[in-house]
Amino acid sequence: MSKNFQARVITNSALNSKIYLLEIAPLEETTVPSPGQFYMIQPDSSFDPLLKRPFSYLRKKANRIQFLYAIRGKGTGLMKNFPQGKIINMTGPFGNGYPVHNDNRIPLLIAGGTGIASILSLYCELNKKYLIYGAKTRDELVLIDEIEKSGGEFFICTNDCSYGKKGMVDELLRDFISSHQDIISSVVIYACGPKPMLKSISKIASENNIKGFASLEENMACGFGACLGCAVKTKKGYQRVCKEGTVFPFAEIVW
Amino acid sequence: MSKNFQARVITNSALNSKIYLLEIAPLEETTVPSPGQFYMIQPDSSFDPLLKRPFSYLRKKANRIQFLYAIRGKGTGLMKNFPQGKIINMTGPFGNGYPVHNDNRIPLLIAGGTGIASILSLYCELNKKYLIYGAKTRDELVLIDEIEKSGGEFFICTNDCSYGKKGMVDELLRDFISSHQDIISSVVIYACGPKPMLKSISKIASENNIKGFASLEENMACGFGACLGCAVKTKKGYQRVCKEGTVFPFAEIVW
Amino acid sequence: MDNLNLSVNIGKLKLKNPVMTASGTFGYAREYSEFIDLNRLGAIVVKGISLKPMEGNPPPRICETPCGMLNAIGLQNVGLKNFLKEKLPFLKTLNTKFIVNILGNSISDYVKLSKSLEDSGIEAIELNVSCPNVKKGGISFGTNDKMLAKLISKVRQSAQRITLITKLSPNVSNIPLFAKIAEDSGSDAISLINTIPALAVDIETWKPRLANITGGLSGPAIKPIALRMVWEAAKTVKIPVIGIGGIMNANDAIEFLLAGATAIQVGTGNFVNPCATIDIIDGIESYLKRKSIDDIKNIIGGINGNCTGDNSDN
Amino acid sequence: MDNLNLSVNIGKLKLKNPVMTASGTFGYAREYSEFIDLNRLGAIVVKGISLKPMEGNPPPRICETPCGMLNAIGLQNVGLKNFLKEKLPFLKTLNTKFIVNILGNSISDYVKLSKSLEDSGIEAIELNVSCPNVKKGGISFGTNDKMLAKLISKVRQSAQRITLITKLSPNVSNIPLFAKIAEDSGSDAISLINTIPALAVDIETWKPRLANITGGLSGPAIKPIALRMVWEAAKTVKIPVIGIGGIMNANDAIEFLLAGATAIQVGTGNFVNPCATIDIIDGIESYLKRKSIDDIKNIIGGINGNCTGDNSDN
Ligand SMILES: Cc1cc2nc3c(=O)[nH]c(=O)nc-3n(C[C@H](O)[C@H](O)[C@H](O)COP(=O)(O)OP(=O)(O)OC[C@H]3O[C@@H](n4cnc5c(N)ncnc54)[C@H](O)[C@@H]3O)c2cc1C
Ligand SMILES: Cc1cc2nc3c(=O)[nH]c(=O)nc-3n(C[C@H](O)[C@H](O)[C@H](O)COP(=O)(O)OP(=O)(O)OC[C@H]3O[C@@H](n4cnc5c(N)ncnc54)[C@H](O)[C@@H]3O)c2cc1C
Ligand SMILES: Cc1cc2nc3c(=O)[nH]c(=O)nc-3n(C[C@H](O)[C@H](O)[C@H](O)COP(=O)(O)O)c2cc1C
Ligand SMILES: Cc1cc2nc3c(=O)[nH]c(=O)nc-3n(C[C@H](O)[C@H](O)[C@H](O)COP(=O)(O)O)c2cc1C
Ligand code: FES
Ligand code: FES
Repeated sequence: MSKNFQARVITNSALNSKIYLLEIAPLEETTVPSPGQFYMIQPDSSFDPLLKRPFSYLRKKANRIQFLYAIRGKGTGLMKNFPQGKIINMTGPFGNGYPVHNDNRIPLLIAGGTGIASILSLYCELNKKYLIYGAKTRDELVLIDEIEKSGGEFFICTNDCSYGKKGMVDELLRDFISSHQDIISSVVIYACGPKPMLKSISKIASENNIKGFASLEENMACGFGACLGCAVKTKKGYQRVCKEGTVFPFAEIVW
Repeated sequence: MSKNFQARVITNSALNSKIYLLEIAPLEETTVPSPGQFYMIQPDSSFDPLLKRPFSYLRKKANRIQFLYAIRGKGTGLMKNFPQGKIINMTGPFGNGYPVHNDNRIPLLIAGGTGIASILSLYCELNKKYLIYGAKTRDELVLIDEIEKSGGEFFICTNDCSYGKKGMVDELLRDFISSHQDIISSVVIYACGPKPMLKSISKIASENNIKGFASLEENMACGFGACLGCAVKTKKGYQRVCKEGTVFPFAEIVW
Repeated sequence: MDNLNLSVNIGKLKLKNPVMTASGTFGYAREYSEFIDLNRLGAIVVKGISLKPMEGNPPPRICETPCGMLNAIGLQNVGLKNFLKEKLPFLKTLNTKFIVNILGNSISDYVKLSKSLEDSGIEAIELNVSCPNVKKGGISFGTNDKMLAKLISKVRQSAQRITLITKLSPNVSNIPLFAKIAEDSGSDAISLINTIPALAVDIETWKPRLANITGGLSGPAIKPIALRMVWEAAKTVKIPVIGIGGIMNANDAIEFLLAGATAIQVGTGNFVNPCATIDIIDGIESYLKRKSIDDIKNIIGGINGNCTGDNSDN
Repeated sequence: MDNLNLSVNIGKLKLKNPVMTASGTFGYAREYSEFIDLNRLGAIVVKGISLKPMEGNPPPRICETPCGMLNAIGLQNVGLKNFLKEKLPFLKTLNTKFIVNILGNSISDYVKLSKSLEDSGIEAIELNVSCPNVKKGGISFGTNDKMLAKLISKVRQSAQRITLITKLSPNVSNIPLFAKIAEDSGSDAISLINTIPALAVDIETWKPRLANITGGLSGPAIKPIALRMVWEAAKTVKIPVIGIGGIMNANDAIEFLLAGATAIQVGTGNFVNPCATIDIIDGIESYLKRKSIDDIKNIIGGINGNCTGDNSDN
């Protein structure tokens, strides 16, 4: 069940010049989120900015939720000044989350940029797993330690070659497909990142007959299905990213 | 000369549950203010609240300016959270300030509520002087120590009798007039406080043939004469509180 | 002060309190059932319904502006038939009034909708007249006096028992004129304002921030405009006026009541705080208690001095 | 990129850059001389001038609203004669263009004002048409198509050399209609928008927050509405459009230019930051440099794709 609740800021610290880690403790009992779900966070109590902002949760611990956020505009610019102890307004958890299959399919997770938050929420909960993770520069890669500790096999790239392989995640995906032909028919992809990246991955997946899911983003006013603002085109007509999504099968999305 | 400048918050501390003392250091050279002048302070960098708020300066020290402010609404509600070191936007100093006479007139200063800020900016600079200061309760009286050290003779009252005499400053003014008949013809009043108080004082003064000046308040958008928003009715027509005022002779004001 | 009376009447509808939800911001109510007790609401206005389902506009459909937001949802809705089948049953389980907002592109669309709804036992409808009349070159019904009069009269004729609320467009020079037309043509109440047409531009991509180019502005930014229009309308007509526009909290709601609104609707405020309506009901109660006023009717129109509330302690 | 061209033409006026000040927010310019180098401005529009001095409205005249402010200054001004004697000499010392905003309650007021100003060698006037026509029962010139056409034609006839800017009222359903009327009646340019009539209520005192009851809403709150109207107007007319409404910084100004404005005016922004105009000029320059655009004209109307700027690196 989703809730409208207040939370206390436990920590809010910069991982690098652009990306912050926020840990909050809800002041009341809230539903435990499942991988891929998100919350709406109010950056300020004034009406400018007005709307809450959507953020995937990264990790959940006993009555604690962690987020990873990049500084973009007004809202995130204010969030980075959240002092420890501040009481903030939130709603959530929202979204359908990643569908997890209790069979022998092998999950391949793909994250671009801050998409890593959503992807890691799933990664931590899986056993056998692969991860492809890309960012523009080494500076924008985060939580590498965490990924290393998580036990899966992972591949990292940066556009400028400052860490891992040079290039984009879709190149790594092609490499992965060629080098894992033995298992590829069991692989199911979960991807989160910028739209062009998701589009390209879904194309490669379909060429190789791999099933997969993408977590989409759209401007959101409510987060819980009321405003119809977050619609995306799918083969079933417009669907709400916040309600029928955020996670859609590749095959359903009209890019 | 007035300026648009940035300043660093040096201290911002509560004197009681409602009234705060703010000390700032301009980041550039600014004009030294004269008693009764005010500054416009921006509470927040968002557009809500939008306008800067006017505050009389309380004290000036080497490249430091102090203000006294009461928490009223949105703007002052945000100001109380100014952390030390924060850079804020300001303009000023503005207003005509209190006219000070280099003759043998005897200044009687009268302050109600946060009007004490403006009045103290003058009080500190005078030699022979009297002060009448009133507030609703003891809790809302501030800087009594400071007043004691300043060397003048002073009278304090609270509406609820929790400190000093019981009653309003206008009663103290009547008492003062009866008990100082010897000097009363040399007295000139400077008053700052709520409008009903100023009106009542100006009436008493006129009945007793005492000259005086009141520092007025009006809603302000600019503070420097451009918007014509702060007009008050005077015998010379509408005048701008921020430019022709804030200080007007009692006899000029149309109450 | 124990029997505080918050109830108000809108046409034949008796509301337990004046706090309603604004069409298009409350889905079909179920979306909010996780957050609030829907039965506490004065009334629920559901997302605008057209004869046939409408798929809406391509994304992006919304964006934020200073103290407001733009939307160009494109009137996406399930259509009359699905509404009656899929949404109505849930609404009927609630112990509160609901009002069906309707829209069309011709007078006959509106007539058919209101007739069907009346026949289905719906107690009240709200006409969204900010829609283009396709037959008349796409001019909005709500900005043309003659078209508006004809539209409302025809709807009134075909659905005589239903409580008929006309939702005025803010996009006119002369609100009193349109308020009067709504009254004279047979509306039981008017509601205002709908969103104000607006634009936002992305200076990096040189594209409008909405795929539809323009959208409707809502939220606190429009509150002073809405208040002025509500005040003008309430001075002009005798039927109840429902105030809408930027209501985020109880203080905002009270401003509208004082300006002459008999009830209010909360729109964008629901997105920012899904419990906004309940907070507003509670806040109005506290305000009345603090002011020792025992009937909400005593504050309605208070700024004109034509209310009977004891306001002397201010 | 060393010779960045920011200059634009409004009628016969050649402005060094498109950044002007909005009438009523910049006094008679001297008020800002402590803060900025007035000579850097594209143009200064002074506080509206009437034939006779006007004393204005009683206080309170202004109050704040979400992301905006209301004003009911009541058109207080020194009148034509004092303007020419006391204010004009200072304006003439400046190395920038200035435009005299004028207002009246009858066509003959406007005609007399424009003729006198032309005779005094003033290069440009801006007609504030949001004033009531007292002869026609107080209907605003700016919301009545026939009255507006007549007003502008008469002014044009009596002052043929002056650059004539008509400042449109936002209080109409159909901006393109009024833009076209302004063009067809002889305006050299149009500017928009003026403030939007609005209301705010003090819920403690039950009084309107302004003594005048209603006031004009300005500031960031109205920016999306203004942008939409500027875009609609610019698509409709060939004469230059001057964008006004909630411009606080360079990004806001660029939004208006992209929507089709040839120049912009800064109003409320000057109160919040008296150096706003200069910051905007600097900000536009940086933007053009960053985008490798060497002429401001290449971004005007950019959202319609009818500009020639190299926009490919986005
Ligand atoms: C379901 C979902 C989950 C998300 N999870 C994360 C996350 O875990 N970490 C993270 O850093 N970001 C995440 N985002 C993106 C995040 O919501 C935006 O970066 C944030 O809202 C920007 O707010 P702002 O006020 O700083 O930017 P604004 O000032 O509002 O805008 C700055 C820029 O960001 C874009 N933007 C604004 N709002 C949104 C929005 N709601 N969605 C997408 N883009 C937007 C604007 O188009 C603009 O270009 C998520 C978005 C969605 C929809
Ligand atoms: C020349 C001048 C000097 C002042 N000096 C001081 C001072 O030294 N210390 C101090 O505590 N206060 C002073 N004030 C009053 C102070 O400016 C207001 O209390 C402040 O602007 C309130 O801001 P807010 O955002 O908290 O309140 P808002 O949310 O804006 O409003 C809350 C209440 O305060 C009133 N108010 C709002 N703005 C003003 C304003 N500009 N002037 C007067 N009342 C207003 C409103 O009517 C409302 O009732 C001064 C005012 C003026 C005009
Ligand atoms: C996302 C969204 C969708 C809306 N859909 C409708 C609608 O279908 N029918 C209608 O009459 N009004 C619709 N409106 C207008 C609102 O009902 C309301 O009149 C307007 O938003 C102003 O109120 P607010 O400022 O409280 O949001 C919609 C508004 C929003 C923000
Ligand atoms: C205090 C104030 C006074 C104004 N006086 C005038 C005026 O005399 N004539 C006029 O045409 N517009 C006047 N305006 C309107 C502005 O010129 C401008 O059109 C409007 O404020 C919108 O721009 P903004 O949002 O940048 O302020 C005034 C606006 C304000 C805020
Ligand atoms: S964000 Fe409102 S419906 Fe999805
Ligand atoms: S505050 Fe603008 S003129 Fe005084």
